[in-house]
Amino acid sequence: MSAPLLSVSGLTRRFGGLVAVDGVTLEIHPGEIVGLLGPNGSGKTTVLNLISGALKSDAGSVSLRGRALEKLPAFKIAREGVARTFQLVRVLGSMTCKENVVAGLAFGAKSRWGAEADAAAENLLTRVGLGTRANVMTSELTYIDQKRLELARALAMQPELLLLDEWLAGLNPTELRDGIELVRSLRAEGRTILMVEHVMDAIRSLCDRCYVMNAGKKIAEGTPKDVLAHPEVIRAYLGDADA
Amino acid sequence: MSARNIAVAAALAALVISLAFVPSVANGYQLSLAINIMNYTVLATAWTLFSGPTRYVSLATVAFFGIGAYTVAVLGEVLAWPLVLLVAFAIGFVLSLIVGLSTLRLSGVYFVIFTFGLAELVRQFVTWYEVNVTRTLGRYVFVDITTEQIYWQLLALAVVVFASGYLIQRSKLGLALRVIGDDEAVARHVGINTTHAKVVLFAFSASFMTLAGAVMAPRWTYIDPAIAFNPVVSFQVLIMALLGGVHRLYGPVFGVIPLVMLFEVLLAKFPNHFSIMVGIAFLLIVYAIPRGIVGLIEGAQLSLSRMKGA
Amino acid sequence: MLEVSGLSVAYGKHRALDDVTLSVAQREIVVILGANSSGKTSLLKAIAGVVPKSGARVSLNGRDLEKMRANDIVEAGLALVPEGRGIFGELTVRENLLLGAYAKRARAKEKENLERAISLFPKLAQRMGQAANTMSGGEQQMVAIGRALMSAPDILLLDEPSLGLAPVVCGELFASLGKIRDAGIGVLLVEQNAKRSLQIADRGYLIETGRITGEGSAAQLREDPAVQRAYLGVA
Amino acid sequence: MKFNAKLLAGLVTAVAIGLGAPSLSAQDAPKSIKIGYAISKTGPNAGGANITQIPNYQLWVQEVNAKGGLMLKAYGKRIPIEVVEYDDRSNSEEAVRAVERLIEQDKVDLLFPPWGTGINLAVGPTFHKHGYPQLTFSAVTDRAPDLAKRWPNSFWFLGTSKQYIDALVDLLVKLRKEGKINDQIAMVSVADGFGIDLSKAARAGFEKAGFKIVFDKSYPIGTQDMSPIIGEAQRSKADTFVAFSYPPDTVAITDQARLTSYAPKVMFTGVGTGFPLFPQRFGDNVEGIISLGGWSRDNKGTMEYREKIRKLVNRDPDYWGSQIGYASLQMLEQAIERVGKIDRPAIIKELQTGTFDTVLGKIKLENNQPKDAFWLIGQWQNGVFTGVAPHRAGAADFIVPKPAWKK
Amino acid sequence: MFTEPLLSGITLGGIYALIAMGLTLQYGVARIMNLSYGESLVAAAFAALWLFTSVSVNPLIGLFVIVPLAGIINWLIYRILLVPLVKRAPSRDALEVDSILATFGLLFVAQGVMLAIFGGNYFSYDFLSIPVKIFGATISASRLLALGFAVVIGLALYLGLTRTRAGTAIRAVAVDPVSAQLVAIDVRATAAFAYALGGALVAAGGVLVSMFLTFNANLGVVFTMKALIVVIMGGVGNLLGCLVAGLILGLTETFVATYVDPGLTLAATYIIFILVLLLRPQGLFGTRRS
Repeated sequence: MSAPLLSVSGLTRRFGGLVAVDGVTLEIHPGEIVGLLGPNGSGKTTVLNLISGALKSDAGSVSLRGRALEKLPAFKIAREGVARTFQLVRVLGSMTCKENVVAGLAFGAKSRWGAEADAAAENLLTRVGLGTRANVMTSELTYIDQKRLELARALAMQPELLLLDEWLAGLNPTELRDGIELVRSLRAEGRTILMVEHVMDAIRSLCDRCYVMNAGKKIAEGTPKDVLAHPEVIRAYLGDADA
Repeated sequence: MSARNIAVAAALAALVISLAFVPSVANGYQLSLAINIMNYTVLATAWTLFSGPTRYVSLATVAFFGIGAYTVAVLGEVLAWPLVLLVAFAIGFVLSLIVGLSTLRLSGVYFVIFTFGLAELVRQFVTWYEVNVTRTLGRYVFVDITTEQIYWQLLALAVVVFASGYLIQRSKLGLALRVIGDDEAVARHVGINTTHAKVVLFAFSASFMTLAGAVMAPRWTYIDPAIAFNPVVSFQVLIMALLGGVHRLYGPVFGVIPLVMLFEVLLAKFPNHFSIMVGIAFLLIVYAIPRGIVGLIEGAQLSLSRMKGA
Repeated sequence: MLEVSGLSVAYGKHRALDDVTLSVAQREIVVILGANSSGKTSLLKAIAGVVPKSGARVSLNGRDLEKMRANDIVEAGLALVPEGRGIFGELTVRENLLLGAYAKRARAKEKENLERAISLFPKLAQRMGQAANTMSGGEQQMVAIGRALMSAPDILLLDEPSLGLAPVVCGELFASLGKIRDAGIGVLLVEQNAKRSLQIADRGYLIETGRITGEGSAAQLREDPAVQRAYLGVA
Repeated sequence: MKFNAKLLAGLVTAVAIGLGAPSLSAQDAPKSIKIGYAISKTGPNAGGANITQIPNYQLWVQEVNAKGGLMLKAYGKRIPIEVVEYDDRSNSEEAVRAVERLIEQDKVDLLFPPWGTGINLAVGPTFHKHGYPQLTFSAVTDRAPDLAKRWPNSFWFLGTSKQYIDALVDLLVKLRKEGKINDQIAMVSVADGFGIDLSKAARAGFEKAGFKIVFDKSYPIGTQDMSPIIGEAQRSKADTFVAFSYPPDTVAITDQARLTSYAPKVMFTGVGTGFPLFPQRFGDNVEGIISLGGWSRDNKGTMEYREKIRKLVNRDPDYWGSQIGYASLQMLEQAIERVGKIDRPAIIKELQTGTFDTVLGKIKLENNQPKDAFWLIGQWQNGVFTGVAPHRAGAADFIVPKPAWKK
Repeated sequence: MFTEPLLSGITLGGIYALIAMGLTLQYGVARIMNLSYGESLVAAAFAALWLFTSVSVNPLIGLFVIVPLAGIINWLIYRILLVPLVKRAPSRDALEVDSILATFGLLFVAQGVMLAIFGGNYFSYDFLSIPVKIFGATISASRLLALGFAVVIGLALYLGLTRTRAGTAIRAVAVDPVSAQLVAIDVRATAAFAYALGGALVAAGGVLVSMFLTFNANLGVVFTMKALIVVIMGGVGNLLGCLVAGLILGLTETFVATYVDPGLTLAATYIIFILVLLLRPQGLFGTRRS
């Protein structure tokens, strides 16, 4: 097996008395789509925030191709090649779709600007299915289109690692199908993705491997099929009827 | 460059050229009024350069403006005029870098009052220095700069401010600031060094204010801290910018002109009740034009185009 | 009896809830099941008047609630324990609880209700003077529920009360919900812990992407493969 | 410089009729003489402007118009005065613009000056450029002689700080010689143009006369808690206490001194000591306190003037600048009437050279400043702020030591 | 020697705290950044002056007239002028900007009305300006009285906010207005009440300081800024913060004046203010806003 792209080890973060992330260790190899699962409040989003630098960890290490990330500010981590989307979709409200994507193009490690960036932005918008909406203000977009746009912005950074935080949540069945297709097409391009997700159908059809967290700790890892059949995982999701 | 852009550029050039001829047609008072409008245009636009995209509300305008004026008071008779302006710009730039680096942790009203405190602190220090070191308070500025020259310098400065604003808006820095204004977390995650971007812009904005103060100083013959660091200037700039609209570079102009005119009319019509009238006018503006005049215009345009489209 | 019909909620262009109809009677626990982002939280907030709703009819014991402001809805007898608890972190536990009895309907029985809340959560008795944000998650949840009970509600809405709680604490919490029902209060519970909540619930609704896609008695739902599918996808 | 169009037309007519023809006729007379002023009605300067300056303007205009206006010989009739006024909001830039507006837009015939040293200096170039006489009576600056040279249209009625300090020093030297005070002085000043200018002059003057300044500090404008300052002064053991202060601080200093029973033998306080507010606030306790300005007790004109101001604005004028201001307006009136028309260069010339009857007596200016026309130092004596220095006819005896505070 | 600046510093600080307490309520609870705050103070001072000089009502009795009246006026201002802004503001920040603009207009109106009535003159009257000796230091009875009131009002406010149902509700609104409605608190009515209470408090401050300060119609801004600095330094909405920040500023002023240079008092207070903010951006007792 190739050297891991991302390795996280012993990652820990406390909020007051609560240990939100407790010694989490995981690895992602190039070209993999890895799912990060777990019930609400289990610490998945916190893990993403720690990797992307939105939060600082109390202990543990994060490295991308061997470069340590855990001490870097978020913007440097972004330039190192980690892009993300947000749990609650965050598009830039005062701008057009194209400008949103240009924002992703302009500041990364492989910064693009001017006509080049405009062309690239239009390509990316087409890529996510927003080709005709380049000059539309983001406030005019539907929910799914905002999610597409956010993905385009993240892709614009040409990330080595893409973090998707419940990117498929809240979509209706048709939209969900489109969304899954879109992520699947990213895999075809050889992207490496870590996705926090609740939509299990998507996990089953997209992920190579999964990690499952509960109460801040990693409780299982393996293929989607295996982990979703894991008794502890089922208990974490559906609850323990006997306790 | 499209035909439309060329037309706009030509119109702007024509506007600047015709503005340059104002002193030859205006009488002293009208020129004075033009100077006032120009001065506040520079200040409010410079203010908007930073505060518009970042949404940091600054009351430090007069700190920089006053420093510019004081630079002239100290060096006006010692150095050649262009050098004086250069020094003023440099002082403003360095000071604002320091201030910018130290204040960006503050948010909301904490930043507002901090900047107010900063302006007052500068004023107190200048006062103390003058009183205890130079033993004079109030300096006489006898520089051979005519009113016309002041006007032209302000016009040039305004052109520079607008041009910088335009270039910044079209630059990566400008985009970075708009991203920061919309969502700072997103900004960081697309690789923007938010601190760097904000500080650089703050320094530019402040240096323009400093220059405006330097250019204006020869107007008054006599400068003391109460005159140079008059907090009313900061408030007026803030209000004008907000009234005009801070989401467009040209927005503040739409606040400056009507407010300067309003002040003139009220001062003449109600010399004894100026405060009340200004206050009432102000409240009316706040309630009737919540999004600034540019917002009003754009809203009207939008509904017009919707009507046409329908 | 809480009756909701035709409730929709939209945030901008995003429709979070679409034409939801449900009811909760006194002395019953009704659970809303569904995956994340399916609109459960919006449903509770809309009923409690915290977010605007459109086209709904909401009534409590025959009184219309849909035009009321959130504080009046509490006065009418409906209390919400929001997701994330919504307690006043800088205030003490006692203050939080007593604020629960701010509603005029509850002032006369303040003492009684306080005793009841403490008997339900005896742990709180020793923590009365402590600032609420210094307590553990489970204790904070107790404060939140205790506070809601202090308003002497007819209907109690709970949004993910087990979130972030250790299993043992979770067990205590669910046990207390049973006691609350037995005291004559109707409980509308949003919960992702499907098994456990179906164990104590009388009835339930399944909600997916803003629509109700199933309902039935707790027993029926326990056996319903759709529930498992909603959480874990198609096996 | 622009000519009055009517005046020009009149001149042309006169020339056309024939050389040596009689001057302008009554038909050519303007309907009114427009006088404009911009003054601080709001902002930090409003307090001073309201006491010293605005009532004078109102009184003078009222009196002149009651007579039917100013007598202009050129037209052979009295022409009433019309007033245009603006608020400069205590802001130099506003003041400059307002003055320009008065000249260019409102085309006023004459201007009254604004209030305060800074603003009078700010508008100086504009007055000068358009050739309007500027009769300032609320500016104290050591640059006054230079300024009068630079701007010959400007008149500096309130004098230089050195003049006041010289008078004060003379007084103190005399007291020291008589053994009534020691040679130590405690001095504080407000950190603003006025306080700094005077304290600077005083430092030089006191030291030259052999006094020791044992306490010498300035405080920021707006300071109202004077306990540290008075405490220090009290501990200094100086017999003379001098404060170059503004009205609110003058009150605060006096109040604090009274509270702590700090009774220096000579107590000098700054602006505001001569304001009606001062005796109102401190009653009999003002006795013996000295300050800038002062009135002659036996001058009938002075007392009449006070009555007139009382009637107009329902309070006393101040005992420093008010009267001087009124005198300057009387001089202006006489200068205009002597010239007989609104010919500003001629009026300026007349002001520079003529001798005038005023409430202060006969005044002739030297280098655009009055000399020995008014009291520089006054002392509260029996309810009147009485002139005591410089030493000249009518000077009251100086009361020393200052009587103890009454509770 | 040492007790004197200490005592006058405490007195001054107490007065600063007194002046700022109303603002911390108005801003902390009602979220109104009230720039016309100082005008309320000056108006109350004028009212006290008028009562004292024209009707011979002693300012301490005047308090009982002026304070409730100020409360009512401020309540009306909130209900009539500010509620429309509260309703239209999409977020807290938007309300802050709107309230800055609106109260800026209000500032001018209030100042203009006072100018029209009283002119720009300075006013000062003599009440209880009698020396009191404490620990060898002399201080005026009126200032001491103001300090006393600051303590009493501060204590009463503290007890009121912590020991009564209405007070706890006010704090709840300050902490979390969204949750407050879930316990049947009418947030808008509570905010109006807090705003009115803040107005009443500043009026009390105005009456008390009128006994020893010389004031005129233009002085409001000075008090607004002083109060803002105290509130921001102490942490918005925190009474204890108000008291501590007020005392720090008061003591700084008198100690710098006594031991360093009276000319540096204001510079020193601004330096302390700025340092506090740089080290604790949320103020001494503030809690960080997420």
